[in-house]
Amino acid sequence: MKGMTVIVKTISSWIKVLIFMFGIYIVITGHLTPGGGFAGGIILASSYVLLMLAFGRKFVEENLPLAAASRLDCLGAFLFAVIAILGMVLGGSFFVNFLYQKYLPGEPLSLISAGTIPLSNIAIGLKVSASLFLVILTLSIFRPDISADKKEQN
Amino acid sequence: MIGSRLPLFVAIPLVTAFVLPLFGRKGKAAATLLANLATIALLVLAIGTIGQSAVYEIGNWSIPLGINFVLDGLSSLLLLVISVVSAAAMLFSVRYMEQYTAKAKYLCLFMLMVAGMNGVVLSGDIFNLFVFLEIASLASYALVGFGCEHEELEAAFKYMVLGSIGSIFVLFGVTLVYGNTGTLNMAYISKAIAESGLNAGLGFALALFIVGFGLKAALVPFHAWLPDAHPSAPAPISAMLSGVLIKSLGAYALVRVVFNIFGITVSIGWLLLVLGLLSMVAGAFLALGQWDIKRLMAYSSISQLGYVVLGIGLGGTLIAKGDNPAWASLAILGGLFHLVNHAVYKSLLFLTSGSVQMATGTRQLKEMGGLAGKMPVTRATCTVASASIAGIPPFSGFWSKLILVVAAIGAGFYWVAAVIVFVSLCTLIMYLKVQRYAFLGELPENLQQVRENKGSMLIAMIFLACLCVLMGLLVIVPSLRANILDPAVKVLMDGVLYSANVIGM
Amino acid sequence: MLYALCFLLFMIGLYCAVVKKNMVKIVIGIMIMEYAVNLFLIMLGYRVGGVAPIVTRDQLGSTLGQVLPTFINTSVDPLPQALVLTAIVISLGSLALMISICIRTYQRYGTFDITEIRRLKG
Amino acid sequence: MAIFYILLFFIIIAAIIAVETNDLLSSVICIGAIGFGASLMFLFLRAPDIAITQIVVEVLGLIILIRATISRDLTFITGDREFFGVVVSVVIVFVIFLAGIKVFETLPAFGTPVFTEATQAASQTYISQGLAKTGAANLVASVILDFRAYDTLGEATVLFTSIIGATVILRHKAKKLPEVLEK
Repeated sequence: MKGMTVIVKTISSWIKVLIFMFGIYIVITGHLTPGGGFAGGIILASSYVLLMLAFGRKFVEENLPLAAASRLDCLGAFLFAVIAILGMVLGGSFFVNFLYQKYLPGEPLSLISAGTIPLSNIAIGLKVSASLFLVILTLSIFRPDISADKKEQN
Repeated sequence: MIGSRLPLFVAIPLVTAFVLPLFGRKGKAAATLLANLATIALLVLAIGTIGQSAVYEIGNWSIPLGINFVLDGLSSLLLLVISVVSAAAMLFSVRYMEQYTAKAKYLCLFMLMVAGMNGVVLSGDIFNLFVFLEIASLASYALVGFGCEHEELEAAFKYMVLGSIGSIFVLFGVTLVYGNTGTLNMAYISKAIAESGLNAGLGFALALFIVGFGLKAALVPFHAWLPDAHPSAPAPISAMLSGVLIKSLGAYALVRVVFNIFGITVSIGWLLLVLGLLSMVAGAFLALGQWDIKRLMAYSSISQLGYVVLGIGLGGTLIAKGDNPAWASLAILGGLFHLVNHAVYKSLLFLTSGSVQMATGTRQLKEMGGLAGKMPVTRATCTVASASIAGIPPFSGFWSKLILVVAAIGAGFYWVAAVIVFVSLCTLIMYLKVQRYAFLGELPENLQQVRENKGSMLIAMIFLACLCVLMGLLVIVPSLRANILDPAVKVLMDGVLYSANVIGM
Repeated sequence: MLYALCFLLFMIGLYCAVVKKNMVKIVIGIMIMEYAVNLFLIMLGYRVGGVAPIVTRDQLGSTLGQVLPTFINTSVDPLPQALVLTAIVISLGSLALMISICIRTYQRYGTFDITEIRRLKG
Repeated sequence: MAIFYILLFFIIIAAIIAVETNDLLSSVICIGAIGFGASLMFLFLRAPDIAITQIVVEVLGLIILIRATISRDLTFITGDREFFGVVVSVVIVFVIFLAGIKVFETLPAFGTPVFTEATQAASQTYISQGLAKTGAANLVASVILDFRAYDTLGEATVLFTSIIGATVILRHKAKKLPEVLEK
């Protein structure tokens, strides 16, 4: 995959920023408006997919290598599990919303409210974006060499 | 206080799984060690749950607002079985999985599968049960195709399609239950059903659950995927799949839903009884004709799971009729004890088959022979497991089959007892065949260089073989039986009292 | 009636997954079944003339965290929506795994036709 | 009300085309149509969260599906399974469908959700006290990330599992050669 024409490349490099910002917005306001970690994470992933379609696979791989994406994936899942375990340590039970109940109740409908819910949204957004990017990248890297395999069969 | 430790059963394997892929190619030894430590920690924790019961409300939300863990006799029994088999299989994989690449990812998927099964067994919420069922299933689909050869991919695809259809049926059942009762907590569903009675919608949901979990358990009309999927997986995974996966995702979930949520009726009891009988007979006949050692064992798994479902179905029929609870509890005891036994000896058999396959490079019985001299430990453990599965007296399989036969005769189901004995004979024949063709007879020319495997593989096999010999004690020694098996039997005998127990605790 | 149409969609998916012999078609059948279940679940929570389960500023009561009865009496059920969110992501995950098995199988066998992918017998 | 029927008929027609067409690419495009129809339907059913998630999942799902079908030497498929088998399965599916239709009469009528009638339904509490108990204005977020956060952990794990599974299935070499093993 070599990528597309200059026009497409220029436009998509601009649009990419917009999509990325929009994804982050969806993630961090997930507890107030529709959206949340999953939708936002997929939007973040699709900004990279757009880059991949426009510039080709190589370009994206240089920016965010496979190994780094895999680490981000693990990190997101791990952070979410850590929030759960912190609930157990600080709040007395698995998944207690300890921030809201004990430390930081916040104003309803403001950005900083709802305790661990925005944090969980961020962790999930990170996890989902990294893992979906990883899937698309893995699927596009895989080039089946069918002819060689058929020869082997015969 | 056991209750506060319950989240660890899910948290430990999950966190281990999230960390494992971070180890690169160089950290392989550390990753293996970490995974082994995790399974051993789970085993220790599981031993701690013996004889206990608890309800744990996640996030401090009282049910039905939140999700809860329910630990009772049945889940404790299953937790114990899962952790014993996974510890042995993990130990076996240390050396065995050196043949394959991407070992860290293998360990990660293994831990995810364990987490999924523990989650299913502990969950007190029916949608949550579905979510964890999907985790364990997805991990097992990927593990079946781990070798990426023709047969493995074909088997993985077949397994994945049938498994996905099963999962969707379960999900559809969950939605119907929610639409009729307005709650997802198993105890509250049970309460609502007890109040309103079983209407058409709930009946259809029950049918969907039976088909969905039946597909996961590979009971006979739904068994098409098992004889392909189990042999294609790497040997420790075959041991996990046959040993615990079909039991925790299939049999356990089915029994939980039928007995504790919907309440057993005579017709459902008969349905389970017939499904069990069909699986027993069909599995045994199909196994007799096999020449592939792992495929033979896979068919025999269908047949053995049939015993479990038969015992529980027989007990359920008797409970629903209500005239002789003593025989009912004996039948259920036989079924559950057989579940434990089968988990141990079938995983041991698959591990020995993996050992043979690794040494000789083949799975075909016709290409083997005379391995007794070359591989003494594998031979000895395989003989113990074969004697156990065939029901030869001092070994564990004998006791569970004896209990089943006695319960069937006592309850007046003479023909069921006859079928049990007959299938037991077929099992004896098929494992004599394995012994005869694999370990006795002439050693073929090309296998002169064969050596016994070393290290962790042997430890895992010997550990399970010792259990096979000692398991009979579980029913003979009263104190063991009162702590391990009897609470599990009581959960099923109590039936829909489950909801009162959970809400009251 | 709407529920029955949803069930019809489910059965179309089941038919596709059972009868078709192309691997991608089978995957599509499973996807259709998932859509049907998701739609069905959301329909269960719908209320005639309802509002989305998101509290806005003019529905806040006077005391902290209190919600006006107009919201309580018109909001649709949030629980099925949470379940469907989970179910959608699960189906995306299983789609990714299924498609990668399909592609890998295609590489090995050179076909998507399951009647030609028959090495295992019995 | 009519909008639901129109959308659902649209979805069903798209599903029938997706099932019956012989061109895999058009089949995949029909799946896209189903997904966007479903997304619109979620919007009208007052589920904006699901609508957003459905639409973005649909885009990625289509990319994944098209990856499987495009640039293959045969996207056209011919023939079905044997005629007898098809007839039998159609009959079985139809019978289950007829048996199932009665089931939906036991559910509360469309538009009156079950939680308004059932006693002790959790949803009543979620709506009336969700904001006070968790502080999140979006009640769906409060359910998935606080009341039922454990489900969401499971869901994230499912995604994680499938990603690891996909990379495992698509790796280049699965088994080591015997010579490497000896070392």
